[in-house]
Amino acid sequence: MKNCLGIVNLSEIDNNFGVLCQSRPTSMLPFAGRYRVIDFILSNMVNSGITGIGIFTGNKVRSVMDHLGSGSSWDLDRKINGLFLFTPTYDYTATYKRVGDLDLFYQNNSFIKYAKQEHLFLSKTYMLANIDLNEAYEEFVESGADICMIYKPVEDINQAYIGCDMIHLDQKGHFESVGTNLGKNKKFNLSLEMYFIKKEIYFDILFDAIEKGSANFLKQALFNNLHKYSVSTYQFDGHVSCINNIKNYADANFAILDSEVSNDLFFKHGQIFTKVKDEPSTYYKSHAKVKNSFIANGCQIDGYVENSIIFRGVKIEKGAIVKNSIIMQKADIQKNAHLNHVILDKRAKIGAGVTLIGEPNNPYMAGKKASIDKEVL
Amino acid sequence: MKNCLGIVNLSEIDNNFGVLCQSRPTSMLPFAGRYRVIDFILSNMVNSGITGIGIFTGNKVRSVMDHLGSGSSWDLDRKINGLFLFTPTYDYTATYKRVGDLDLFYQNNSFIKYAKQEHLFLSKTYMLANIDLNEAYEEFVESGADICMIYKPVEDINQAYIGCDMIHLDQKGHFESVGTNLGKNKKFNLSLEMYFIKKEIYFDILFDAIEKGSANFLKQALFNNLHKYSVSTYQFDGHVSCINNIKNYADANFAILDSEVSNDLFFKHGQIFTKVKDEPSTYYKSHAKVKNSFIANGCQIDGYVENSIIFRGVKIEKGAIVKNSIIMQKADIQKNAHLNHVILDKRAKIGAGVTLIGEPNNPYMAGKKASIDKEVL
Amino acid sequence: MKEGKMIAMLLAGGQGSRLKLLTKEVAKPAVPFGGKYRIIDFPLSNCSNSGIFDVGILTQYKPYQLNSHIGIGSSWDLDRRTGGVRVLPPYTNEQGGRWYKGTANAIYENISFIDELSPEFVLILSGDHIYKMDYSVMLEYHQEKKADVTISVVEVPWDEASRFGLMHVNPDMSVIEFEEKPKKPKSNLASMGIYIFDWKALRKYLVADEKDSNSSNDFGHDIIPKMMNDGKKLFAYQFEGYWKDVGTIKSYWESNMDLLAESNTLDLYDRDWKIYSKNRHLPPHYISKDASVVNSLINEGCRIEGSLYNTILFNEIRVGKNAKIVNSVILSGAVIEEGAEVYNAVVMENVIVKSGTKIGTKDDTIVYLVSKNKIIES
Amino acid sequence: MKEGKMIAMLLAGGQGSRLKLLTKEVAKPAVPFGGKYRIIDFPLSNCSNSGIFDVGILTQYKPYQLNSHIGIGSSWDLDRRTGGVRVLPPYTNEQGGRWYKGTANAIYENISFIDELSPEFVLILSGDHIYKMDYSVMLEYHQEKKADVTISVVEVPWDEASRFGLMHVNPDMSVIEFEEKPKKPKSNLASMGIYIFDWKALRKYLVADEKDSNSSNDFGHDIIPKMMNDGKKLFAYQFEGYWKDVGTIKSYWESNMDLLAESNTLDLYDRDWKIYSKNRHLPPHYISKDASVVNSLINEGCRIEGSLYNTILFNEIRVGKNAKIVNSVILSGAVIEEGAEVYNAVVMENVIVKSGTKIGTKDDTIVYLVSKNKIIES
Repeated sequence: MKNCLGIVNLSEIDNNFGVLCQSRPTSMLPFAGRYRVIDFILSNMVNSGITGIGIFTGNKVRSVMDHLGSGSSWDLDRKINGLFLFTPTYDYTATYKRVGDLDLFYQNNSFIKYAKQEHLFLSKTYMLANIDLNEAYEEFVESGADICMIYKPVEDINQAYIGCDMIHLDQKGHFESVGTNLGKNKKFNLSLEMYFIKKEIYFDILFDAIEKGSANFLKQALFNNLHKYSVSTYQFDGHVSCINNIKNYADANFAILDSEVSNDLFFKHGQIFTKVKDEPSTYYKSHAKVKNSFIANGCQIDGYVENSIIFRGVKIEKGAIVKNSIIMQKADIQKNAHLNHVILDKRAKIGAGVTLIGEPNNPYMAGKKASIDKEVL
Repeated sequence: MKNCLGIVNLSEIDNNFGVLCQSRPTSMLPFAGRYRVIDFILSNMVNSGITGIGIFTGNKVRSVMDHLGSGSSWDLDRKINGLFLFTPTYDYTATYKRVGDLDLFYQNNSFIKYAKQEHLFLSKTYMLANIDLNEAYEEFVESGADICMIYKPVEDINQAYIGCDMIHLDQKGHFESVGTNLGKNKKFNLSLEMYFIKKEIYFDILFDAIEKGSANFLKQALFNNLHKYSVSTYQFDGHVSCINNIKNYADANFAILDSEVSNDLFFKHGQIFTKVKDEPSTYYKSHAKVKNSFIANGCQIDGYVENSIIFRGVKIEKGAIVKNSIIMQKADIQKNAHLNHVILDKRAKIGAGVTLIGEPNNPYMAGKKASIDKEVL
Repeated sequence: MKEGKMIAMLLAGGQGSRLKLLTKEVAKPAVPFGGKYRIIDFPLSNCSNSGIFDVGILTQYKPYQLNSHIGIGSSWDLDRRTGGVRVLPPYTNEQGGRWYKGTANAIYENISFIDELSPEFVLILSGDHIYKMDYSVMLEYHQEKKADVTISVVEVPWDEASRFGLMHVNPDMSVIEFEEKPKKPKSNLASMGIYIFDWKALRKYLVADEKDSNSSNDFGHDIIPKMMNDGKKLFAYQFEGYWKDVGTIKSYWESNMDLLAESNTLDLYDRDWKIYSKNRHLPPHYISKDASVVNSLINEGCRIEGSLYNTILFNEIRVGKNAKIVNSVILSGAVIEEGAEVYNAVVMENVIVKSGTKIGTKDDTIVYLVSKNKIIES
Repeated sequence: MKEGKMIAMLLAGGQGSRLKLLTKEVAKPAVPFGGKYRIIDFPLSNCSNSGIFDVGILTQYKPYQLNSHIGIGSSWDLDRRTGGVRVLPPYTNEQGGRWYKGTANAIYENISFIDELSPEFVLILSGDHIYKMDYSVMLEYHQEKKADVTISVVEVPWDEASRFGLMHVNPDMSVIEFEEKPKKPKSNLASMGIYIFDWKALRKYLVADEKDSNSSNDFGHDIIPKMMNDGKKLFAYQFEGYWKDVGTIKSYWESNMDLLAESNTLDLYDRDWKIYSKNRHLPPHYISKDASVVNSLINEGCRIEGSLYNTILFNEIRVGKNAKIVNSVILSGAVIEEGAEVYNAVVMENVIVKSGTKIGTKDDTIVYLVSKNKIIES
């Protein structure tokens, strides 16, 4: 896939996540004990042989830079191609407020223009999957289409995909149109917001939208123009989790307790890479009792854990009970604390004997470095 | 010097440089054919054994990130210590405008607090020198002082240091006070704006200034409090160029045509490291004629060059004349063009036959990617 | 005090044949340890944590896995542009190839490597021991004592002392005598095989030693005694803390078990002195509703449905339902099938312990080394 | 077409004794070239530019400078966490040490290295030639032809053909016959010593070749003829562009001079196919008011006060006033003192050509190799 340049857009809606997205974008949400949401699409690209990747960071730059660094965890610290971060350029003389991401794409035009690759792969990060992009790319190239959209046929019983894009195919299976899922149909084709596009078509669409002032967002510009081009589709059938609100985020985490899901997500088309932390193995002490849980390295566990996702470096002391919860990096749960349906952000500290009880559809959440010493029921 | 943490502050005045600082801070100004101004203080630190360095980038983040990357050119891409970039945090809810850099230092407090080092080295970048910081540091540690200020005794015949800090010593050579040079005295002690300071004293000063609201800039806070602490000084005697306006910037470049200055700056206390570019050797073609010039790699020269500084990858075609000029990276000077007292920024293109003449004290300047096809006299 | 530059030379060429099958395919320093590491991770992490970034690793025996483990040194932050970690195997010149003859000869053959880095001090390390040590403190001691050589020593029980090279010292820690495995020990301070030399002095001795055809070209046997004879200043530096030579299967198993003891002093969770290792990109491990895990260490990528007690699991291990593992060390990729039982064992990489198999018993004092084809008792 | 994974194995163990003093201290691939490079930079940069990021470098003869040049491979963007550049020297196993016996044996001894990377194709390169080539195009050709082996060939003048290994081919480029340095050449297509093999097939031949005690374990002598005999599909891939074997002092000097010729086809300034090398941190060079520099290449850190014509200077060279250098190659750190004259010479590293010395004359046809102690004419 050396003829394909990857472009990841991190400017996603992040006001559905309460304290969790206070200083991080959706793409940097911790996931499955040791990952961030962005790791999946990055690893998919790297595993498929895309080695030139541009990332439009959005405004929460610090969090993105901390995680991605020079890209070495994904083997993207390269002289030729590699990882490029596009931070917003702050223009102090601007007298108008910018809306949307189109302007940013235009400003960083030259990166795409001067790249040698003739095709682009555009993606967001919140559709989490382990996908063989190489196969999709080959189909796209062979089809000769201008644009290829990746979708998955879903049956959305829990209405988890409300507001997502849905793709309509005609009877022959050819692309017909794309719209927004309002929940009327249970079965439909979910767009993964991953597109292959020919570079010249990308520029056509971008310039046209800016000159006409017809769109603020790249996706909007793309959809407005689909009728002009030949559009193909690629059907993906593996596991997809859509991280667009707290409920879906929690469900996506708990889903990996199912071994089929975890095999699919972590191994199906290659490994998922993330920033390396150098944690030792997890130490289960003499009072540890752990059931149906996913536990990362570097933990020291002496309490009871059930149906939970425990991130790296967490301490759970003797007598503590943790159920149905997501406990992020380096949280510290002291003696006899009791947590049920809780999401704790990094380095949260729960004092001895404290009880925190959330609801299945509305987990109790504590922010980064929160220190809770009194009971909350 | 593993007990000393380096802190470089890039928020310097950059409105004295015309087009050259449109999208870069002073610290990123190209210098001497292949360097940036910041390379000198970074290399000084690395050569002296400082391996933990925090950089407060100021607002022109992109330019800083492009040059520094992961820090690998300075061998600062490390797990333990290494390079840390502090970009401004944009707070969209802020209802007041921040003035000064003190707030930023306060926000990034924890970096310094949790570092293991007990001493700090604070520096700006615009005082360009090759200095043995290790020697200065040892004197500081042995003296037991709280703060050490580095200075150079200068004779300022050309009034190049107007507005710079000057340090007054008493008859015994001890620190007395620091003030601003208005040009009254030709001979004085120029402060290099490099300080060693004990970490606890740094915090005393920072917190005190914020609580009292007595300063907006860290330097201001420092100077306000000097009387409370024991202050030592370290005398530096090597070459110093002060890059605080266009005239000084041009002079600093031309100064290296003197072999004593170039030996001092490039070799005296270790090499100067910069971002690697992989340019081939410079090719002098059959009509090349070059006199008293500093020429970087990757150039192709077939014209006449005199008293000039030529950066990497510049092309000078047959019949072209370049005198008393600074020609930055990948500029393209076409046939029979004639340049005298000119500063060309990166990738500028001067068309065939074009004549550009500046004055010794007021060079003609062309910005990044400028393309000049008509004569300007 | 002015800091002098010190580089480390790590002797990693030994086979360690007493570890039997564990070193059939790899050199001893590459043997897995502690659920996640290889033995060499300890001296390498010590170097990195001590601020030593130039490390020459002298390899000879089956270096392939070792090389692939070390890679470019990025795991230990030793992937530096100049210096950094450098693997130094034997090489040929016009006179043909020469293998390393002994520890001192291995250093001698790489004099040009050391000269290029122009250090003031050279730290000699071996890749055989489990310990955490700040070599920069030892260097300060070396400089304070104005020693020509400083040898790190550790107190061992008197009844085991005769297994070690022992240092007989004055109250100021200057060395009176060095005895290799004496029958009647005069001291219980054992040499840890860690030396700091002034490079200039060592260089002379290495060159002289190479010319001496009677020499076995070994630090302990030749270089140190010669320096003693010449009246050079030798000091012992007493190390306090966990130190273990994992020379045999039994001591290998014991030192793994030490990590699970209440009295364990080798803190792997100390964030100020991390032990680094090559990172695999594996998901967290999964503990099923039927599992029981007590007093055990588990690494990434495992899937546990059985019960573990006092056991160390490396990565990607599967433990089936009703399987039982006690007092054991299970290396990467092994599978302990449903209902199998394993006591007091070291199970090697990718071994499958079939359903119904029982290795050892609850009250065993023997340690079992379980490979694909056979079980060795020690 | 589905891209198959290809790794490169670069044979860099040769001494290159015809280069005389130039290879006294370094292996041939480490010999400096073109003002800034070493010979090995060309195949390594080709790999990097062709998108091949797994490169095993087989070393044997005096690898020290080569190792230090390659480092962790960062200059060529080959410092990857897995794969990347890996130096593969000979090693020992239980049976003792074994040096590489021939080109094929060198690959044989590293089968486990290759297996771990599990490539579909293996590209065999040598570190002796100056050229720029996109190996990914050759791989496409190899796949299109469904070949078992593809051998890269270049057209050479008929009168020189008998110095090379020649490929006699059909119109479809399938190989009819391979002749090593024939007296009466049937073809002028010379093998460049660059092969693409299907790894599975090559692996079998390497194992069989190792068992054959009559074999010289060489690709050209043994593996290729055996595959021909077995009726495997061998194709020649014709390379167009600059290619030079720098086997002797004279051809070494000539290929350097080629860079200064008007007709030069080896474009070092092509930004889409950069030749990478180890970067030194040196300031730009300085040309004084008394100097004259025409048709020459100058690298960083030089200080020129004399006159240069048709000359290549490496880094950190000083040329004094009124010194004159014509048709020469001056290696790093040399000093040409005031008034000295140098014609048609290769001046080695750090040599000082004293004031008043005159080497060669204006109309010389001889090339002089100037070392610290003597001058060799060729």
